[in-house]
Order: sequence, then C-alpha cells, then structure tokens
Amino acid sequence: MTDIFWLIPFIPAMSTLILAIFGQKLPKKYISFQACFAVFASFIISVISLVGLLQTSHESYPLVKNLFSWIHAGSFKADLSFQLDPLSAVMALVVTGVGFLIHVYSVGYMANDKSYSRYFTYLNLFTFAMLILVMSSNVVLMFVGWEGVGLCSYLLIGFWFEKHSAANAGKKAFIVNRIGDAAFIIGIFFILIYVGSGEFTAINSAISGGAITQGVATLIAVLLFVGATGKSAQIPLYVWLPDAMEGPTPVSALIHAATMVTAGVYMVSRMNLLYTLSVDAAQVVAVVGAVTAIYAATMALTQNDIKRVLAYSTISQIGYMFIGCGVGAYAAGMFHLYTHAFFKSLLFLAAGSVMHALSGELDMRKMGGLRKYLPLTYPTFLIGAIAISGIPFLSGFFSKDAILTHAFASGQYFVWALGILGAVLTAFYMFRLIFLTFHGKERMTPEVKKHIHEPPPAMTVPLVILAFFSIVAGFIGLPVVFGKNLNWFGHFLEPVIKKSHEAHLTLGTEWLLIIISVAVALIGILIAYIFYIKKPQIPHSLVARFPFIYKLLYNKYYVDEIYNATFVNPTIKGSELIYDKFDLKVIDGAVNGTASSASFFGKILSYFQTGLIKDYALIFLLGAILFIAYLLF
Amino acid sequence: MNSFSALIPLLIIVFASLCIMILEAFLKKENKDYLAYISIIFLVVCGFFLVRAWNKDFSYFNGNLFLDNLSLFFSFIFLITTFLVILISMKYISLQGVNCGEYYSLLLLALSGMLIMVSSGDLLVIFLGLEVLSISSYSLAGLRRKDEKSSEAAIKYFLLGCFASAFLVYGIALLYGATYSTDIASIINHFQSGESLGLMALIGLGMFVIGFGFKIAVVPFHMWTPDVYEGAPTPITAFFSVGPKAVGFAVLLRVLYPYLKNVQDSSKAIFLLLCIISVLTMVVGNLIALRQTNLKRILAYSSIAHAGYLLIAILAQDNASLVFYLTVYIFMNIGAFAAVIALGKKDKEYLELEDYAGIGFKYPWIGATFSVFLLSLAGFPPTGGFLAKFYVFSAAVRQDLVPLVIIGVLASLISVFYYLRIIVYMYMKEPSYEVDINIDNPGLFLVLFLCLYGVLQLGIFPGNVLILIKQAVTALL
Amino acid sequence: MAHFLFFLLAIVCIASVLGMIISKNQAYNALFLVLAFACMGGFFALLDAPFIAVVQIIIYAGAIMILFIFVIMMINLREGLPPERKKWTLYFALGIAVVLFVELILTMKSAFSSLKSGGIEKIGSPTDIGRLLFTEYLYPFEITSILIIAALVGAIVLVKKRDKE
Amino acid sequence: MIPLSYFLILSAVLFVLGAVAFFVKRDLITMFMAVEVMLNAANLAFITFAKSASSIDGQIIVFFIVTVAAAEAAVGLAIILLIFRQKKTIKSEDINLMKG
Repeated sequence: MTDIFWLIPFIPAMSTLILAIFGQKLPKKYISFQACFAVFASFIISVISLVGLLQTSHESYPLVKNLFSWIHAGSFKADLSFQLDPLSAVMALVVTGVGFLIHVYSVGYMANDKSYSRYFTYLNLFTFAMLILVMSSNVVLMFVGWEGVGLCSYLLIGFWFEKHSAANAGKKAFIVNRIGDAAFIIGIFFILIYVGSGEFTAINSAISGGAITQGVATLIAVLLFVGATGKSAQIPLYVWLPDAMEGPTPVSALIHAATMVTAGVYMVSRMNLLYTLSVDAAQVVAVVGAVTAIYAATMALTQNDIKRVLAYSTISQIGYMFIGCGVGAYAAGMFHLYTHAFFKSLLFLAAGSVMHALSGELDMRKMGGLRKYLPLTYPTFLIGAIAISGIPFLSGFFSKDAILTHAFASGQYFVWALGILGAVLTAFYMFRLIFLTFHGKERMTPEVKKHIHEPPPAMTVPLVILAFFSIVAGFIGLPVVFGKNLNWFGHFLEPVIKKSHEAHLTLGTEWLLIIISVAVALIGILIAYIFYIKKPQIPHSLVARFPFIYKLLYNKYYVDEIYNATFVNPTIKGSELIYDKFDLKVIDGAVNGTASSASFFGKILSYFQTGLIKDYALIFLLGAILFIAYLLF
Repeated sequence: MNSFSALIPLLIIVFASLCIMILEAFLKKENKDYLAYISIIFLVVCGFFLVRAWNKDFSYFNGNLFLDNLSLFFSFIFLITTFLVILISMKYISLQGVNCGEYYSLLLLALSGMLIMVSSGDLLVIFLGLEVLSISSYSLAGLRRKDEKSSEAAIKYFLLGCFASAFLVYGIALLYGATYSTDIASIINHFQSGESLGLMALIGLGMFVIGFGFKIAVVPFHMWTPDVYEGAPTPITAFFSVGPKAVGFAVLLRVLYPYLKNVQDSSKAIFLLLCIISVLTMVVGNLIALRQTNLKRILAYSSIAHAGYLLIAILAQDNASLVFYLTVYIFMNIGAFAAVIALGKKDKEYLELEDYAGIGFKYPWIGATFSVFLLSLAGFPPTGGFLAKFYVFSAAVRQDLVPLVIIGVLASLISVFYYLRIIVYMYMKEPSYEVDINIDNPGLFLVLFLCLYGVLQLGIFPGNVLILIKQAVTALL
Repeated sequence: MAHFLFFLLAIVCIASVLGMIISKNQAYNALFLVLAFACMGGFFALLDAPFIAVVQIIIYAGAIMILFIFVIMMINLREGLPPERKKWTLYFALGIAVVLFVELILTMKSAFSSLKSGGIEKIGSPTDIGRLLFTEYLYPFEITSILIIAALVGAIVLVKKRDKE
Repeated sequence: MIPLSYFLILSAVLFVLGAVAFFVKRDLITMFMAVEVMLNAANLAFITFAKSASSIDGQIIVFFIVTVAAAEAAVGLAIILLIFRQKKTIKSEDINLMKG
C-alpha cells in the first residue's frame, strides 16, 4: 500500500506537462479541474501512504523507492529515489493538503485572469518541485527541488510581470534564493567528500558512526543553514519575501505560508543529527531564528499593507520554527511548521478575499468596519489571528508553546525571552490588523464600498476548511501538562528525529510558562484593542496634550497619527528606523550593490575590449610574458 | 590493432567535403539544400564507422593515428556538433546570403581537422590538425562577404590565430629541443625521468598551453572571442563556441592529464597557473557578460566563462566530468544559438536584447526551449548544465580545490543575472516594436528539439552516456 | 669562415627584419622579408639541412612572398603606413621585447651546454627526407593535403567574384 | 664549428622581433609578415635542435611548418583582400566595428 508513494510528486508533474503543452487550447473549466485534481490525488496518496506508514514497523523506516540511478561519479552516486518516513509524510501532507485548498481558492481568485492556464501550470510545477524537495532520499535530489521551488517562486511572484514591481520582486526572490543556494551546494559538496554519499540514511549513519568531526559538521551545517536562510527568509536573506507580495495572493499563501519558506525548517529537521552534533551550528540556528522572529515582528508593526504585515509575520513565525530546531526541539519546530501552514495560509487567503471584496485595495488605512460586509471572511480571519497569537486552545498555541517551553528547558533563556517578546508583538500586530480592517470607522471610498461582496464559494470553502484545521490541528501534539503521551505528533516523528532534549521541567514550571505565554498574548491583544478600538474616541485630547508630537507627525493619516502619537516609544521609532535605514538601505542596498558593483567591474573590464587587433595582441603578449615568467621563477 | 579502419572516418569526411565541392558546381541554386543532405548522409556513415570501432583500439601509421575510445567519443560528439550546425545553417545561408556549397565543404574540413586532433598523440599531427581546423575556421568566419563585421571577424580571428599558432609552434620547438620527440607519451616520460633541460621543456609546455589557451578562449588569451563570435555567421559562431573549444580541451586533456598526474614537482607551477587562469576566466567572462546587450556577445562571454569551469575539471583531473561537461555544453550552447538564429528573416537578424521582448509569448516554442538552454547554461537542475557543473565541482572538491569551487559557484551565481535577463526580456517585457521572423525552418526546430532532448536527457538520465564516457576515459589511464 | 658567414647572415637577417619594422612601404617590407628568409636558408644550410634550405628559399622567398607582393600590388596603397608613432607604444614594445627576449634566453640557457654540434654529415639529403616523409611521416604528409585543400577552398570562396557582383 | 647556441639566440631574437613587429606595425599585411618571422624563428630552433639530436625529424617538422605557413598565407591574403575591397583600407586601427 505504501509503495505507491513515489507517485506523489509525479502526478503534479504530469499535470504540469499537459498544461504546459496544451494549456492554451484547453477550456478553463478543464484546466481548473485537472490542476486541482492532480494535487488532490497526490493528497489522497499521501494519506494512504501515511496510513501505510503507521502500520509498518519503525525499524523499516525510511521506505525508499529507487526509480533509477541518476548520478554516478567515481565513488559517489545519487539516485532518483524517494523516501517515505514520518518527516516526509508530514511535509507531503501539508504541501498537498494546503496546496489543494489553495488550488481550489485560486480557481475563484484567478477566474478572470487572462493567463489562467499559465498560472496553473506554474502552480502545479511548484507543487511538483516542493514535493521533490520533501520526498527525495538524498541531498542532491533535494537540491533539485530546492532550486526548482526557487525558480517557480520567480515565475509565480513575477506572474503579473506587466507590473514593473512584480517583475522586479520575482527577480529579487530568484536571485536572493540563488545566493543561499550557492552556499547550500557548497555544503552538499562537503557532505559528498566526507560522507561519500548524499543519501540521508548514509549521512545519518556517518554522523552516528563518528565519521564526521564536530568541526566539519559545523562547517556543513552552517553552509546548509545559509541556504535555509535564503529559502526560509531569515536574516540576512529575508529581503525577497516582503517584496514577493506582488504576486497573486494565493501564491503568497502557497509559497510564503505553507510550502517554500518552510523548506529550510524541513531541511534542518532532516539533518537534525548534524545540527545535534554541531552545537555551534545549532546555536547559530537558534539565535538567527530568535533575532529574526523579533526583528520581523517589529517590522510588521508599522506596515499598512495588509499582505506585508502577513509577510513579516511569516518571517517572524519561521524564526520561531528555527528557534525550535536550534534548541534541539525539532519535533516542536516541525509542529509549528505544520500548524503555521494552516493558519498562515488561512490568513493570506482571507486577506485575499478582503482584497477581492475591496477591488484590490491593500492599504489598511482605507479599510475599517468590514466585519458586517464580510460575514464569512471576518470570523475565519479572526480564527487565524487568534491561532497565530497563541491563544489556547487553537493550533498555534500548542506549537508555539512547545517551542518556547523547549527553549526554556534547554536553558536558552535569552532566546526564550526574545520569543516571548515576539509573542506580544505578534498578538499586537495581528489584532491591529483585525481592528483596522474589520472594526472601527469605515474609511473606504464610496466607490469601493458599493462593490463590497463576499467572494464566491470556491474561495470561501477553503477558508472555512482551513479555519477548521487552524482550530483543531494542534490537538495532535498536546504538551505534557495535559497528560503524558498526548504528544502524538512528537511520537510520530521520533523515529526520524532522535531524542531531543526532553523538557526536564516540573509540571509547575510548565504551567507557569504556558500562563506567561498566554498572558503576553492577551496583553498584546489588549494593547491593540486600547489603541485601535478605544483610542479613536480620545484622539483629540491626546493631540492637545502632546501638540509637539502631533506637529511632528501631522503629515500622516488620521489613524497613523494616533498610532504614532500614542506609541512614540523606542519600539516603533526603532522599527521605523530599522525599516527605513537598515532594511531598505543596507540590506536591499547590499543586494543591489552587489549587482551594480559586479556590473561596474564588468564595465571596467570591457573597456579593455577595444576592438583593435593591436591591443588584443598586446594583452595576449603580456599574458604570455607573465605566464612564462611565472614558470621561470 | 593496426588497421586501415582507423583512417576510414577521416577519409569519409574529407571525401564528403570534396564531393560537395564538385556537386556544388552542378547543382542549381534552388537545389543547394541537397548539399546539406549529402553532408548529413556522410556524417551518418562516418558515425556508423565510429560506432563500429568502439573498443577495438584501431591504429594506423605507426600509431600516429589511433582510435581509442576517447578519440572515438570525441569524434562522435564532433560529428553531432557538425550535424546540428548543418541543420541550423540550411535556412540561414539562404536567408542571409551566404548561399554556397563551399560553406558545407569548409565545415566538413574543419570537422576533419578536429578528428585529426583528437585521434593522435603526436604534437606535430595535432598541430597540423589544428591548422586544418583554423584555416577552415578563418574562411568560415568571413563567409558573409557583404557584411563588414564578418570580414572583420575573419581578419581578427586570422591574425590573432596565427599569432597564437606561432607561440604554439615555438612551444613545440622547445619541447622538441628538450626531449627530441614530439610524441606526448615520450615527452611525459622525459618529464617524469626528471632529466636535464626540464626548464626548457616546462616553458615549451607553457607556450603550448598558451597556444591552446587561445583556442579554448581563456583569459587573457580570449580577447578575440567576442568580436569573432559577433561577426561570424551565427551558425558558424555556434560551431566556434563548441567545436574548437571542445577539441582544445580534448588535446589539453591528453597532454595535461598525464602530466599533472605523473609529474609531481614541476607540475605545481603549471597547476597554479591554470588555477589562476581558471579563476580569471570565470570572473572576467561573467562580469563582462553582464554589460552586453548583443545576444551573440553575451553568449560569447558566457562561453569564455564556461572555459573556466572546464579548466576546473582539468585541474581536478577528473576526465569523466570534463568529457561530460563538454557533451552537455555542446547541446546547450548549440541550442541557445539555434534559438538566436530562429529570430531572423531575409537579410535581417535580431540580435539585440531589445528584440527579444515578448518573444516568449509570440513564439512559445522558441521562448521555452531558449529558456531551458539558458537555465542549463546557468546550471539549473534538472538540466544537463546542472549535472555537469555538479560533477566538475564535486570532483574539484574531492581534490581539495575548495577555493576554486567557491569562486566557481559564485561566478555561476553572477552568470544567473545575465542569463535571467534574457528570459526576463522574453517573458516580462512588452515589445516596443514588431519582430517578425521566418518561421518556416524545420531543420532549426529539429535542432531545438534535439538539443532540448539532449539537455534534459543528460540532466535526468545521464546513466548510459556516463557509462560510455567512463569507458572512453579509461584510454587515458 | 663559417663564423664569418654566420655573423654576416645574422646581421643581414636581423637588419632586414628591423627594416621591415621601420619601413613604411609594404612592398619594401615584403622585399626585406625575402632577404631575411633567404638568410634563413643560409642558416639551414649551415646546420646541415641543405634540402630544407632550398625549400625555404623556393617556397618562402619564391612562393609565399611573391603572393604577398602580388597582393600588395593589387591593393596598391598610395601612402604607406609608418609604424606606431606614439612614444609610449614604442617604449612599451621595447620593454616587451627585452623581457620576452630575456625570458627566452633564460629558458634556452640550460640547453646551450648540452647542445652537440658535431652532427653526422650528409644528414638531411633529399633522399633521406623523402624516405621519411613517405614512411614515418606519411600521416602528417597526408594531413597537409587536407590543409592545402582547406586553404584553397577558403581563399577561393573569400575572394572569387560572384556573377551578381 | 659555430656553437649551436648562437642559432638559438638568433631564433629568440627573431621570435621577439616578430612578436613586437606584430604589435607595432599598423597595416594588416605587415602584421601578417611579422607572424611569418615568428614561424621562421621556430623553424630555426627546430633545425638547430635537429642538428643537436643528429636526427632529421626536426627538419621534416620544418617542412610541414613551411607548408602550414603557405596555407595560412593563402587564406590570410584572401581575407586581407576581402577587407580591402570592403573598406578600401588595410590599416589595422580601422578594423574596429566591434568592441566592448
């Protein structure tokens, strides 16, 4: 029953091929059917495989299906082979399950787009690449998927390439990813030297057999992690993700919530033995994760574009996953990946239906009071927001709590503190988003207001399903405080993820930690409530009391003014400063600067290409003279 | 085994070239396509003999000519190259006014030069083969006689080529002076025995490498490349970018592999020099390519950069990866040039980046295949280009050439910028003017598909080809 | 005597190459070169290679250079082209020349002592060369036939007048 | 007997002069002549080494090189003629349509 799992990636591949060749001529209905069905079929096979996997004994993990021998170079060989084990099963389920819902949603969202078939071709191709990434049994094939999703993200983000910004965003995503990939492939080369094989089983046995020293492990792990920072949008390679919001919203949901960005977390979990061996690399992962989590959260505070808030929030949440991996709680990291896939894609899709309702408006300052117009979108959005904020007993609560508890238990108090601080910010910016969008005064233009409508069922049904999972998905991984052995998810992953730090905490401490994290989430929501629901009644008195501050900011919009007037504290100032000065100038500048300086050197070098035979001969002669001189001396 | 069979492939090709010249006089202008068909038939026959000779180790002329598996493999990919080039030329020569039978004749003569070069271990024979190839190439570059750029390409290629040849000959002279032999094996033996005159032999080898460095276009002996590539007729450019380069590497492989492997101490200097050249080639080629707007020039600089990656394979002393890279390179580069040629009509070629705006939608097949070739050149999985780079780099890492690999990876990262730029133009720019092309070009589309097939086959199922290559490189052990 | 002949020929040879560099008239250049190649034939004769010496004079001086002179006359440029006038180029060229020369001499210095000049007489007679050409060097000899075809075809294709033109 | 090293030194001189002439001269024909000088330098070296080796292999190689030079001359002069017909000049600095 389980040996058909290798079909999981291939069904979308076939579908891609058909759409790519015949797509232009096929009717839209058929295209949507085929594209969705392909992913759905993969999903069904994933479920079947999962069931089959549960029935096989742990000793036979991972199940490997070797299709054919791909690379043979000297002693080293890599096959086109797939493997099924708990980790890849979870990933396959998330990718196909959430992917399927997003496909369905896209049918409604893209209904009027002129490049309908192209869109679904890319979408299927992306699913294929992602499935290759998560199911490959060796690191080389994984790299193929790794590059493949990068390429697809370029195609999808730049989908509306008529928009200049979209085309640029696509390019940026591709190139930034490619930078990470360069480090990744060098890491792979090192694996190949020291292990002699790219198979994950071989890598793991090499590590447990002691064939790899700690120094080598650190080198490889850090190189691979640089690749992961590119794919998973962590500091310093996160810059592509916010811009990537130029793509169609379902694409953002697919790429930036459920699949591609989680590839890094998957990779680190897949290589968990390596990161366990190298304490330094794990520390790097944890710190980068924590810093990114908090940094991106502060970014999210000041954004007014609904999708950008979600984008920064994604970066921040993936930071949490890396915290989990870095402190050795790979299962918790994966758990957060799994729950995050639901609620974040829910949030993106809901944001998409808000956009859809408002004729493409993304600016929260031009929204407000939408809850009565969008009776279905509002509750689902709210569920997503509650889930991400970590309110019990929604999915996000369990997973985030698992990560933070493990961080605390492993003695990484600093990381834990950052995580907690991030949690306050998360709750705050999510509810700021909710309040600005769905509550308060209606700030839409009358034009827009006239057209507000709930989207078609193709879009709302996925929302409801995702909302359902955002609520219940967490119950498969309950923390110890609710009883022993309830962490089914953790147990399931145990064969792949070797014993991590058990939380050696007393029940009381655990309770305390849970209460703290719930409390901070509530505080965050409360602050948001005060600022965005309560404040509108007293803005003027505030202005009167702080005329200086008011003057300072009077140029801004109504809501923004209050926002700033009440929140002029180091966080906001700092975050704006970081965004303007650091994010836009330094990091973007670094990326662009590399490109332009490369181009500058190119210009200088092409100056030598004068077109005169004489000069060419001169350079030849000089080269030859230096060549001979070197040989002589 | 000493047998006349060793000479047959070469004879067939030379005979074909003569036949075509004679037929050219008798054929009417509108029937000139037959010349292409005839050349292809001869190529197929020659291919047949090459395949028959596999594993037989034929040799002739006292071993001056031998067909070991390596020469057979190289000969075969040169046949494929010529075959593809003839196919892309058929429409081109009538559209661009180079319509003459001598075109094919010269192409086949160039091919015979390459066959001579790969199937001998004697420097004199290799030099003569090189001159056959070069002299045909000089004339081929100038075949668009009405086009000033074409003759400019010819004269630049010619003068600098002769200049480089002089260095090559002087190098051979020094090697001869030090070892009293022109046979590679005995020269290497001499190096190994560490006799006197080591310095002269070393410089001789150095000048030999310089001469071939010109052919394979490595920095700083690359200056001719972009101009010649731009000016030559485009199918010939495609030929130049793969044929002479591949054959240059084949010869360097025969000379440098045993040298680097067997001569421990004195080879250090050449090794380091080649490292420097490789780095320079990758960096300079890719950086200048960023600034180009002419497709042929972009591909020219890209081919310079690829010579750098190929040098890494030589330095890593991993012959299989070098041969594999060359095989893939032939398909992806000819494919890319075929796509460039596809964009042309009567007396007009579209070669500027601007011309490519929106091509991806207007001519989906050209756009799609071109994109695949570019991605392959950039080293993207699952294309052959990725696998080839992967082999080369992993072999280099095994040889502890990590800095070289890092530079190589970064250089190919830079290369993504300009390859991607073409794709961006094809798919993400609105055309500002009408580009209308002659679409009736079956040979060219056949080449596009063959190359696409080659690139994907070599990227996804390289197994069989690799087995052949492994058998081929055992000839060097 | 031999020494005298050598130095005479060497001086003439170098002088005529220098003349080629300095003179601005292509026809003179070609004649200088003929002279240099004739001297070269003399060196070959001094080195016990009488046949090659004759070949050198007949083919180089007699055929190749005549080809040059033909082309020069066909082109028939009114004004000659002096060599590069720019100062820095000349200094540069001089520098390059010195460096390259020093390099080559250093390279060959090791060989100077081991060169054995007492060769066998009668070496390089037409018979010997002919015999070797058709036995050991048969393959290269055949290749030259291909080479000449290539040159022939190439030259004709490039310059023949078309009906239309 | 004349020491063979004299011939080698002369060969080096000629090679260098040829290389420099190629770089200094400004018309295509003379540049090509410079290459011929370089080839002749190599020939001289070959003959000298042949003499030292007491074998005539080196002489035969020269024979081939002379053939190559002739073939190059044929094609090269054809190309130069072609250029002259198009541009009415054989100045090397007028040949720079393509650069960069």
